[in-house]
Amino acid sequence: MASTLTMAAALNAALRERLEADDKVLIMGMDVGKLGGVFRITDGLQKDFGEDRVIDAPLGESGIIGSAVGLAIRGYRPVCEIQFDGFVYPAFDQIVSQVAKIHNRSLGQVRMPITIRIPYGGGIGAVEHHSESPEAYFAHTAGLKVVTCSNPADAFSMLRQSIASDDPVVFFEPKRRYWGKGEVDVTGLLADAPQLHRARVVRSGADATLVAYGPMVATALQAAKAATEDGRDLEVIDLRSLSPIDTGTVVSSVQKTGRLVVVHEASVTLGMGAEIAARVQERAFYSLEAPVLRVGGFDTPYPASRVEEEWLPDVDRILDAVDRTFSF
Amino acid sequence: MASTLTMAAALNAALRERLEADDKVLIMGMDVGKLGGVFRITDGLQKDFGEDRVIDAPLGESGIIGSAVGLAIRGYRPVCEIQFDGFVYPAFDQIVSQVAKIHNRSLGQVRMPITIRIPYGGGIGAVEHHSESPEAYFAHTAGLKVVTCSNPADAFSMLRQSIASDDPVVFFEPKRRYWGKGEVDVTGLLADAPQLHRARVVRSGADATLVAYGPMVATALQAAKAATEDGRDLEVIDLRSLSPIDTGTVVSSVQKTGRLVVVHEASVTLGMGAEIAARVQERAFYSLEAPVLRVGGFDTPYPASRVEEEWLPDVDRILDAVDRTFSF
Amino acid sequence: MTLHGHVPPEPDLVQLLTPEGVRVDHPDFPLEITDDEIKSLYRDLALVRRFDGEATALQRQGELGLWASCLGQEAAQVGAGRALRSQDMAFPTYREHGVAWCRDVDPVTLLGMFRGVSLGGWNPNENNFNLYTIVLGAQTLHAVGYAMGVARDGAVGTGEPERDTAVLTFFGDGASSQGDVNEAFIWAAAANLPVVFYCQNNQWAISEPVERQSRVPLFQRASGFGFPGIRIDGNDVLACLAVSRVALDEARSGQGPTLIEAFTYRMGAHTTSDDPTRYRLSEELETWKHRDPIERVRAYLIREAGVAQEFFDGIEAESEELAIRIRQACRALEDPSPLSVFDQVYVEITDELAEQRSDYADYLASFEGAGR
Amino acid sequence: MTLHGHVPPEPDLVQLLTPEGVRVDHPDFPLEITDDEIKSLYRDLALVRRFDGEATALQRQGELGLWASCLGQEAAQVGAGRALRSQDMAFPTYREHGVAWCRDVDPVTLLGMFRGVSLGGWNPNENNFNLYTIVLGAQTLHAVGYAMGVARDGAVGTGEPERDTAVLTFFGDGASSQGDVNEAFIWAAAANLPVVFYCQNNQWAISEPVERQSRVPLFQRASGFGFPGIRIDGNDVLACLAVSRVALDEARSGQGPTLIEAFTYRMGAHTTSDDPTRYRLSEELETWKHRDPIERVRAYLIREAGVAQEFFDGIEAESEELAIRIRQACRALEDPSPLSVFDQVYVEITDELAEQRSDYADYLASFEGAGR
Ligand SMILES: Cc1ncc(C[n+]2csc(CCOP(=O)(O)OP(=O)(O)O)c2C)c(N)n1
Ligand SMILES: Cc1ncc(C[n+]2csc(CCOP(=O)(O)OP(=O)(O)O)c2C)c(N)n1
Ligand SMILES: [Mg+2]
Ligand SMILES: [Mg+2]
Repeated sequence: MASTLTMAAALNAALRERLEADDKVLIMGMDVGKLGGVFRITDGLQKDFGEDRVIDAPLGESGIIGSAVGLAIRGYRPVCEIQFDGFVYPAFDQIVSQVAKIHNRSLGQVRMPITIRIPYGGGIGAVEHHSESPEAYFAHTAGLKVVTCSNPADAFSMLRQSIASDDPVVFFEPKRRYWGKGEVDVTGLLADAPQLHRARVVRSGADATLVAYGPMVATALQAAKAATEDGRDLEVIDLRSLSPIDTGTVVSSVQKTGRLVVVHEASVTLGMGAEIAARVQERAFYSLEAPVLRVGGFDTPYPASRVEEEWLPDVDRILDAVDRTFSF
Repeated sequence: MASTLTMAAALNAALRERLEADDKVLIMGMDVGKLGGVFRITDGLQKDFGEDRVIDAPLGESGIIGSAVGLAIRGYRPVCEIQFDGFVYPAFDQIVSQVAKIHNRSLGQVRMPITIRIPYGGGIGAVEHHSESPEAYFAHTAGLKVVTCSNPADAFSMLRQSIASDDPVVFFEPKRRYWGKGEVDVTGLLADAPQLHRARVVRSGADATLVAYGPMVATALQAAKAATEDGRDLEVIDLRSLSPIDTGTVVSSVQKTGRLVVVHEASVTLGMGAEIAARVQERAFYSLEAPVLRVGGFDTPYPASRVEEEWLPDVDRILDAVDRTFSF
Repeated sequence: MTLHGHVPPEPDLVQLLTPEGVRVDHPDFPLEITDDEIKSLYRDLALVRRFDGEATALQRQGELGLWASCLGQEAAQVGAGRALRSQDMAFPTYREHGVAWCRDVDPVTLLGMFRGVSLGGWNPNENNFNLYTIVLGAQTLHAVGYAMGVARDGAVGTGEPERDTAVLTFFGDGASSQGDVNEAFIWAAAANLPVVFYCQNNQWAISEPVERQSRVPLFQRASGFGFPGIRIDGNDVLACLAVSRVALDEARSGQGPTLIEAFTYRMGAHTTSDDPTRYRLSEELETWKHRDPIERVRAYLIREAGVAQEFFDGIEAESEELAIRIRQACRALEDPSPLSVFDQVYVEITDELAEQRSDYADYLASFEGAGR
Repeated sequence: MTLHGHVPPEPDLVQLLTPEGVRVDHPDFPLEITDDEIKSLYRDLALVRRFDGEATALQRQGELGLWASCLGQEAAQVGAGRALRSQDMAFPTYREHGVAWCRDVDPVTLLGMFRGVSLGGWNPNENNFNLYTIVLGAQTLHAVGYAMGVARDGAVGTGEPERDTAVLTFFGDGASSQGDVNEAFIWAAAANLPVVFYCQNNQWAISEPVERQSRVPLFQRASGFGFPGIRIDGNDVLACLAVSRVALDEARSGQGPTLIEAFTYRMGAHTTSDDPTRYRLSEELETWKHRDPIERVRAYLIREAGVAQEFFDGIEAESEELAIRIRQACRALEDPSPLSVFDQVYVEITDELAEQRSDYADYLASFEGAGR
């Protein structure tokens, strides 16, 4: 049964569904209780599931992730909220050296079914540390899975799948898309959802491929639409999973179109675009009619908000890159 | 005046020279005092410069880097030692959100001349967390500079330059090469040293290019030597600077050879090789006769030491990749 | 014995001016202060409140992206701020507008950060007031490092009033749970550094009451690390001033760190993005209104010091002028140019960043005349 | 008043067995224990020391990459380990071989980690003994989380001895400076969790004496966070047992966390890679030899309990057997296969990792017969 929901409501519905389905699921983070989180993603959950399942944590990110590890050893399935992208770093050690590695360290005898939700990305006029895109740090870390949604339906199904996953998942939520609406089948079975780690062709096209994820999917689609005015038919792929990467879907597209532009908000250097470019040039070497181009944040700290619109990739910058791939 | 020194001794000499040259230079870290560090890189320095210039810190990495930030604001030039690669993560927040960003946050009014020395890499038969290669995390972080040395002469000059730099530098030391010897001009002027952020062609060749850095330069050179038996003449580049990257030197080489293999110990996905591949395919698209290939650690946690030799790139795996580039 | 039998005594709350505006003496913290000085403190408090209120208004008008109001915490901030000597260094969070005021940082500069024209943009060493630090607790370690530098510079315990230097660092009740704050305690204690840790316990960390962080008063933490902690009435500017002075003096003279817990209340929302009605009762606010930090000084000045209405009118007029000035100046703040994002990432721009800059400049130029 | 005037009293050190082997009573911690039970503790201590010594020898012989000896800390570990009930969970560092022993973890499994055939490889839930954690302090937060689970499972304060569960976590004097340990204190106190924090203060963190971390005794930290802390003679297995029992009991019954500081000494090097002659005086070791944790139990058993030589000979023989067994088993530990590195990274291998695995398998196969 499909309803029209905002992404925020879809995420909330997914959390609710998981809390109901599995009493080992716990939610923890700063302000996730009465307040329902600063973005209201956990709205109403503490009221309905109690203070020991929706836990307002003391104010330490390392504590949140470190105690999630202990809960996982005890058989729980914690869903941790990091309030904003730029505040995940105090927990970096626990994520990289513990969450990502304990299953391996135990030779598979302990599982770390921890979901780490991180609202990320910019474009909301915020102060420092509230607009970053740290996904590449996690995608470079073996042992973690990293995913991100671009629309309410995926938000709902991917978050449920992440919580149900026996591996740790870093779940990036594109905060500037929280209030966008879409159709969500809130009664859908978990098993029927598209596979968590598969990319999706969200617009098929013949002339060039755009790969985007999270907040940039909508922008890429707009660019594709605008490109039709120039007579260009762009294929748009929503990557969805950043680790593992569904390289096959991207490569197939490039084999068809011969041209690829990767778009993300994170700084270009060593961003996801680097990895995708490296893989595609390796696997589709003879299909490429132009080099893979990247459109991303510049290699600077995320700037003051009054200049963020210029810093962030937008339709024009994407189209400029598309133009450039056609000039090769 | 050149002397033959181990890399460890060269680093020690560089620290000594900087402590002598500038009384704002301080050394801080765990066990850097009487013990001289677990690798003896700071051997004898506390004795000669005193406990307030060579500081045995309480056991918190965040404390070490966080207090270095305060010292920098007060006009000091701290050189921080992180005991092993895998222990830098508790300081990740201070490095990424403070060290890297304060100069920018202040619109250039405060400088962060902090050097963070990190012994890194594997091959020494160590237990977990003692063999990692976390350089890509830092190279992806705008505001930091990241360098690594492969030989004693560079160790000496690059560490001096890093300490003298007004920007923060993460200085990666290839621990398994600490005891390798080389000629070092310990009386050389800082100003005469090769530029810190320039790569170096360490072997020139015509048929294919190997790019390596830190511990893998020696391995790449061995591979190049072995390749001559197959009649292949490989150019080897020591990247030296991981941020910024001297793309020009790599591209020029590829324009000549048409083939490129990048080698590092870090996991391949989103490792330095990804960025180099992405840049090279963009800038030398028509020169490439084969895709850029990457040889690195697998996308797994660094393994138990009894299997590390298999996990780490070695001459055979490099030659295998070279073979593959010739089969395109 | 049971290990858990011991019940700690209820803490004292150092108070020198009651909510009713009555001066009381504290045996341990005598404060010699003239009525003129109290008038000057009143002026600080009133102007800070006005400036803060104006900032909130500017946010509502869309001129700022966000504002973190210090409403209710003016005394805690002005008391501490006025206890500093010019050579002392302060390390604020994101809410110490009252301290910034005491350090002569132009309010408009602060507004620039919340407007989004910069990420801070002032020079910490100009007024000895560090940049605002948003990541909770990080600045306490910066304060520790700075204090290490002070100690190494020989600027502690010389007895020279212009030379001996203390460092004052702020953090909230919530931030006290961050590892960094605790590491800062450890470093400061182990090396006996001249740092005063100033915790404004405003009862709330966004929606979380202080009980989520601790079951005992926060000032008590210090004793565990081996240095003194004390709780003061954070709505009493005289207590804040008096105790901060003692702590800073002791730091300057080489006696090491202190933790001051200023017991106060966040009378407004966490920030302009927050809606406190979701998590706290309005009665709580009512209770605290009776302890307003400014009213009690006003009451004292009127009732005990016989200050005439003209004085208050004067302050009112000055507030009005201040508000007008900052409103205008805020609106006039220019947006940074798109290309400025490449500046000051490094002391000298790297080749690769210079290339990005120039590519982007070309790109921007391509729209010129193209009617973008 | 000066803030810095207060001098804390010297701490008590709970002791029930003197270095000379004389039983003493402590008013607060009576311990009812039979001589047979003390003999059993002696056996633990002796076998742990032998196993630990054998591991050091194996490292010297090149069979292990590294060994972190617990020499001198056997009483601190066995006392705590034997206070655990089977349902309790222990979170060790990398040095708690004596606790592992008490939890029936095969010493050979531990050796496997130091040999480098695995990164740990045991199942924490099998013996309720977590994997060794090398990153300092990280495990204290895991203990806190586990204790949150215990509390949620209703396994606290029911009064059922088989059900009520406590969590015991270890860390060193050096690790006490890590932010994580302090966050663990905060969480445990705020939620009144059934965790006992057990700090083995062995006086050294590699080359740094404990004074680099704190100017006051470490047990004192707890009071700042609002729970009890106590210092015990860590070389006295009876004191360690008695106080751990009380603390664990109080945790199980819902009275919340405790910090135990076991005052002991690292009699050997930090690890086999370390050379303590560079930083500490041999006299120090001599002093501590007089406080040896095993000698005093032996002296007690001989002098006060009249235990005959045969008992000690029996233990000696058992030690010898143990040493032979683990030596042989250690040498027989097989190296992991190169392809095993891809296993257990994820619960189910990802497509991309499966591809790396198969490419690597092909690569390895290409050498077969090629006489590599
Ligand atoms: C490391 C980190 N995590 C989360 C946040 C988001 N955040 C901003 S303010 C705040 C509450 C802080 O409360 P407190 O320390 O009591 O200070 P107050 O805002 O009450 O002045 C939180 C959680 C942050 N800024 N930094
Ligand atoms: C986060 C981190 N930093 C550094 C290290 C390196 N290291 C290993 S043991 C050790 C000293 C620990 O001392 P202490 O906590 O007293 O324990 P002990 O070794 O004495 O048992 C250090 C610095 C580490 N393991 N983890
Ligand atoms: Mg607060
Ligand atoms: Mg120790």
